[in-house]
Amino acid sequence: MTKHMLLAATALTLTLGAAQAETLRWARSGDALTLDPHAQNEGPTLALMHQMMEPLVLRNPAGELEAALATDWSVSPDNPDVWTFTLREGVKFHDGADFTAEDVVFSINRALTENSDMKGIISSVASVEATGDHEVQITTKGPNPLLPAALPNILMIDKDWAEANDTVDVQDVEGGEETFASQNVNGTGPYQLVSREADVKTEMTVFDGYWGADGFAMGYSDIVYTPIQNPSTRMAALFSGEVDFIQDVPVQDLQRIESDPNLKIVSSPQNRVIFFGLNVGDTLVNGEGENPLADPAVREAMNMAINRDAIQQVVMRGQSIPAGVIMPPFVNGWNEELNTVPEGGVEAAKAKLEEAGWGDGFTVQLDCPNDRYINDEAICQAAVGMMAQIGVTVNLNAQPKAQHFPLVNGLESDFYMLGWGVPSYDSEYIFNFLYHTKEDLYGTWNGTRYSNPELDEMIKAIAAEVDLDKRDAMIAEMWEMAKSDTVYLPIHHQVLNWAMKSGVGAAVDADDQVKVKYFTAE
Amino acid sequence: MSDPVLSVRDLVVEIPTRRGVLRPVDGVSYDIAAGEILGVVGESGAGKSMTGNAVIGLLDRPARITSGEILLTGQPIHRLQGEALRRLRGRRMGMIFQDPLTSLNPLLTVGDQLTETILEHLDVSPAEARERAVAALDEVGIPAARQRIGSYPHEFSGGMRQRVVIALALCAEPELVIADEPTTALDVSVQAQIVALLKRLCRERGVAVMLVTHDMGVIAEAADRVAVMYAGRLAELGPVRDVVTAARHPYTAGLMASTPDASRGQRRLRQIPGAMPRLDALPVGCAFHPRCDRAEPRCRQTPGPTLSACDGRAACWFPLGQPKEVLA
Amino acid sequence: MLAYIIRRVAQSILVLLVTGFVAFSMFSFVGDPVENMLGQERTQADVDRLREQLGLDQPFVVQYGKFLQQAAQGNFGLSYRQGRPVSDILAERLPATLELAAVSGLLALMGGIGFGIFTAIRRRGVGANVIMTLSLVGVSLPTFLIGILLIYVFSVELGWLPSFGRGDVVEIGGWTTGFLTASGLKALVLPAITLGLYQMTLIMRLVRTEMLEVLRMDYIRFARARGLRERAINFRHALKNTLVPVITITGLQLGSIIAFAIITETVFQWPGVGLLFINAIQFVDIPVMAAYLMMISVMFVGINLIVDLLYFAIDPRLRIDGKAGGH
Amino acid sequence: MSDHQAEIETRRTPGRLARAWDSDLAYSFRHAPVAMVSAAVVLILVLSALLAPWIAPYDPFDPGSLNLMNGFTPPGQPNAFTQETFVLGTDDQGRDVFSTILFGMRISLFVGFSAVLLAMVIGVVLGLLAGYLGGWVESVIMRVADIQLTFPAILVAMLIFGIAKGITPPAYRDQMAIWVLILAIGLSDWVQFARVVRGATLVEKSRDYVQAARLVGRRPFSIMIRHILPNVLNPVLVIATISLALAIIAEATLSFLGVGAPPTKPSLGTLIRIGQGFMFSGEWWILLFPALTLLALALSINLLGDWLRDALNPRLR
Repeated sequence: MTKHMLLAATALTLTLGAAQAETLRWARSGDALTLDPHAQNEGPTLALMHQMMEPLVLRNPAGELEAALATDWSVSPDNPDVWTFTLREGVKFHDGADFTAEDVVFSINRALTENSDMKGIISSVASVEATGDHEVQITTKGPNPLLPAALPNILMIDKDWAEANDTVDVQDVEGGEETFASQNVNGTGPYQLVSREADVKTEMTVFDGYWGADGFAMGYSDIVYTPIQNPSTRMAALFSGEVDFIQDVPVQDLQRIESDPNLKIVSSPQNRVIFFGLNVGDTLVNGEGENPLADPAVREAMNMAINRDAIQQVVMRGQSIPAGVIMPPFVNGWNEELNTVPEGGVEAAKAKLEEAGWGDGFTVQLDCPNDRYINDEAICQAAVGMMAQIGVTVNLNAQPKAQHFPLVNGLESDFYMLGWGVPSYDSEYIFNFLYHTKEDLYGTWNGTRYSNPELDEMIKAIAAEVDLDKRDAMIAEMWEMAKSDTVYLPIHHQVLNWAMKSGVGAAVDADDQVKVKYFTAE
Repeated sequence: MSDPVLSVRDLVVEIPTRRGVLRPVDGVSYDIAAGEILGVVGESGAGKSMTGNAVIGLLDRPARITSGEILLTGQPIHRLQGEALRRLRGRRMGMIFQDPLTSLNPLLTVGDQLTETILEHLDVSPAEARERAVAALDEVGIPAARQRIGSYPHEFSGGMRQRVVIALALCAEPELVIADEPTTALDVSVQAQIVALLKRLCRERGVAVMLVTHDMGVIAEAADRVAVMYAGRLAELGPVRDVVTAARHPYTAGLMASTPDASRGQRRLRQIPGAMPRLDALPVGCAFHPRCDRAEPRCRQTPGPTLSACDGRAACWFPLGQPKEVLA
Repeated sequence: MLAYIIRRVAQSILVLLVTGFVAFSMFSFVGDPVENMLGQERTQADVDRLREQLGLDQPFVVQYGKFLQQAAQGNFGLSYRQGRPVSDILAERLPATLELAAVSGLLALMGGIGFGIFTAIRRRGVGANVIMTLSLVGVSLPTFLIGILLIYVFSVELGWLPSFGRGDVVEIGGWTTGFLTASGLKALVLPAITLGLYQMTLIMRLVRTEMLEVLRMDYIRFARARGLRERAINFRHALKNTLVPVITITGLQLGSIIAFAIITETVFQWPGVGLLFINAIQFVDIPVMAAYLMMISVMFVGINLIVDLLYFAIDPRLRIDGKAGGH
Repeated sequence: MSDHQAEIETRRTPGRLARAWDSDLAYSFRHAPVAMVSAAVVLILVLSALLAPWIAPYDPFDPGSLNLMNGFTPPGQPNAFTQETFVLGTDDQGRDVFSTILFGMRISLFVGFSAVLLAMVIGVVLGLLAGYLGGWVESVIMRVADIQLTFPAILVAMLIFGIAKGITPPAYRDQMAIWVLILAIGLSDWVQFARVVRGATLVEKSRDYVQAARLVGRRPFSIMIRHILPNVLNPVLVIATISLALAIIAEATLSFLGVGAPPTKPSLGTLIRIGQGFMFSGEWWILLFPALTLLALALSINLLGDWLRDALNPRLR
């Protein structure tokens, strides 16, 4: 009987027309951690929130900045520290309240509070003020030509709603109280929350008052979002037709999806580069005696030993782009020349090692996550083999990310895997976190002990450089410097694959951020 | 005279094993009349319990009856199986086991066990079955039977439990009761009471009783006739008084001499030398000859005679109290 | 009897404290929760501040003490991962696990006892031997593989049953149940089989062994000699005596069912406490891990106690002596 | 004793080997085709695991010998790039599946045997102590056994794994994993052994000769052990066999939860965990062959255990 009803319902939908009453059943490996847009700077959380909330400036699937809640923005001609944003008019929150400058001021300040996880992205913001009902001014600590690029993940919430529901503060871990905003949503986004069971299911339906109802594809009227952790189960759900669209597709299953006439794959290079970091300090963490990795020639030899093409073809099944630099391709500062991979292979690498006085090889431990990047463990395993071929014995220590990252950050690893995405699409972000000497605010992800005062100075200089041409030149010079020191061994750029029923029209987004409003349904 | 209650004719029980076929019961014949107690005596492994089990059809795999017949009031029952055999058990043949501690289901009250047996075999209402159960307990001498009917087996003493077992065996009024070592597991003081009880019930109800035991004292006390078994065969069969006072088979004589009660006299107790041979290593000739001080060459070469071939009393080529040449 | 229960409860509390202590000493090794709680752009100051807020800078003995103090008041803290009270999360997730455990436990018990009796009674039959051998296949492959194989066959290839989740659930007074909807019942099938198969094999073997032992008992021979029907002998006499050890082990196995649910729930994305626990481990969500282990311990200790009490109910011999059951 | 008897006696004392072959157990074995097939399978598998370094065409544990380009070669077909052929194909790292299975089985069996041995030693010792000493020692041991029994093995194993991993220096973790697995599985499995041994000890303790030894002031412990150990040999053997199969499966299950043997030195369980990722992708051999090997191994051991249980139980013969 159910089946008949279902058929009848489908027939009804078809007669009513395409855009109506289509449900997108969407699955990926993990659930959003919270519904509070400022509590967690984490992929799945932001991906879910982007259906229901919006930033001032959005990054569209093509990777370009697009006007969202702000229609226009510009830096003041007099003062490079002051930006003016003109807000979209006639925008409503899901509860019917109007979106105004007050809400922007409130949201950005909320995102800057100590308990907010987003404050790092907009740490350059000094203050925000409303200069009209639909205009705000943001003042930065020194000139920041890239401010708009920092805003796509800063989502706007309603000030009155937050105050009325006592949820002005972003979660309070110490106090042990659950916040209203972590369970409820009042945004301006295209979809509004219907129901949510954390880790189980989140249902959303189209928001009638959405300002962009006519401007976007809006192929789906409803979304059912389900996390499915086990990759085989997730694939089974797609193959059996229980879901329409999945993220986190295992690379080995792409072929079967492509050969299935009802399914398809949409892919794009991802904003994430995978690489190994090396301890360039004087002593090894795990091992005795002189640190061979302190010698740039040894690092160069190891770099040559990595057969990126083999990793790409076998481990990644073609779903990666071999990398010669730890920078995703669309980031400002990128050029094809930087991305060249050292030639020579095993023989040259061996010779180089011999030359450096390490011809008999040495032993080092490779720390690797096994639940973070695409095939992370398999890549590390392959690297163990490649290093063995030049006489370097590598002990693999693969473990969950929760145990891996503390090693990296605590300078407790000699050889580790790391992946890096650049939300700002600018090289500065990479230098700040990965190349600067490890300090309180800079080099926080630099687990290599690499310290180059000259580079450090330039890093601070580009932050304030308003002349973009001059800045780009400086960035190019910095990359030359960084690359010649071979602190990191780049592996590849990840390629994103989304799998879906052939009727789903989705453009894949380099940040792996789904925005269903751009989806078409057939 | 009408048919005896139980009539066993040339019964052979065999157990096929990898060392060949064993015969724990080999050509046994005897009758038991109503109201009569036949004692079956012998060392362990002589085949006495196996005979009892064969009669009631409870031989354990792979033992089986291969020839001979068993007649219950003239009807052959040795070929019966399954349902037909089950109907006979309890209803026409009862059995009493050695150990009252283990023969009662510990998780059911004695009343439950009695009534289920009565209801199984007699066409009575549950209420009446219960009355009969009380009566059965009363009859075997359980004091305050009506109160104790709801008790569990562990709440009775050993002797009382054996009384319950007897009540269970008799509650559906069978014609034949096989009592397999009913007193062996009991204290000496209780043994006599149980024997007396069996004897009384046998007389009162006219039940035929096959009393299997290794205790000559019990035989002397209770049985009317006695069958002595050795290595699967009947060695001697006759009225208790005759066998006890004037054994014809050397084995019986040895058995008497080694039993304090039966010997009565002041003579020293004597032992029979050696042990009963294992069934898989029976000697050629008479099975008893290695232990027999009267053994002649013939005994070593020719298997012992069957009872019927002799005088129906002792299966021996050279019975005691007979001239040696009688059967020669 | 009362004294016995009191003694057992006291012992149980001790067990809980020890379990908690062991668990806490483990937490410092599963990783650093702070890494997961802060985004890529965090500074060292953020890390230190959060560690201090969470009390992670203190020795684990102190953390444990604090946990106990709060737990005694029914407060298990906030989940690091979801920012919600742990007690709420557990309450939300427990019905899924309990329903799954109940169905698979029932399946294991009924199948195990049924097949166990069958294989014991027809010990030498072909059917019994086939069942015995086939049942071993179920314990000769790891559970996760069986689950995935079932999904492959019944969801992907045949499309009969769902591959993940609980289907539609109905909420009744804070308890969500999948028993009342067709999709909820369908969703139960594969996980319940996966989870119950292993236990069913164990119970079946146990019942068979015990039953064979019991069938050799004198009282069974005696029951036979009294001409009782096979059915009465097998079920009324033998089975009841078989049940005593079976109940003990089965009761204890209930604990295993809930523990093995961790794997089944992961494979089938079953939204129960097992999946929650796995997520908590990955995220180093200490409050959730601690509360889960505590809850499981309470459950196991409770089951242990109930099993002991069941002894008294089944075996009249124990009622008289009033001694501690069955040990 | 007559001549005959003597003759019988002499006839019945053949050599030790002949006696073993002639024993009831061997007889039962020769008449149980399932047991014979299982024993043959177990023997072949154990032997090939033991001889892996000599039988296996490749050494999958030597990372330097691997060529990643050999990855995903189907069984019996030449690799598209390297033209090399492998009987059972290769896995995602270009390892020969056949060799990896042999070496993996070595690890699975090593973990299984050692864990059971550990459980057996702990169980027998604690069982003896509990039965012999009685009193509070017995209460404590049996109480701990109860707790252990309620606490599911996989949780115990995860706890131990977590702690052991934490206190092991990272450099040794690679090798430690296997020892930790043994410890974890062994510690969760001793209770059955302890119960059986305790039971036998209690029976033996009440025997007259032990009481007598006590009366004359001798320490009956060593006498007892000599009597107890032969008595519990049969049940302990049965439990050990079944436990061996369970331990091997437990190792596989734990590897799914990420606490198994490391991927560079995989056990059968780790191979299956890795292989299940290729369930839908067409590289069926990466999952199928290790899974079949594990199934054959565990099933045969289980069947042997089943047969042993019935054959060694005198009351069931």
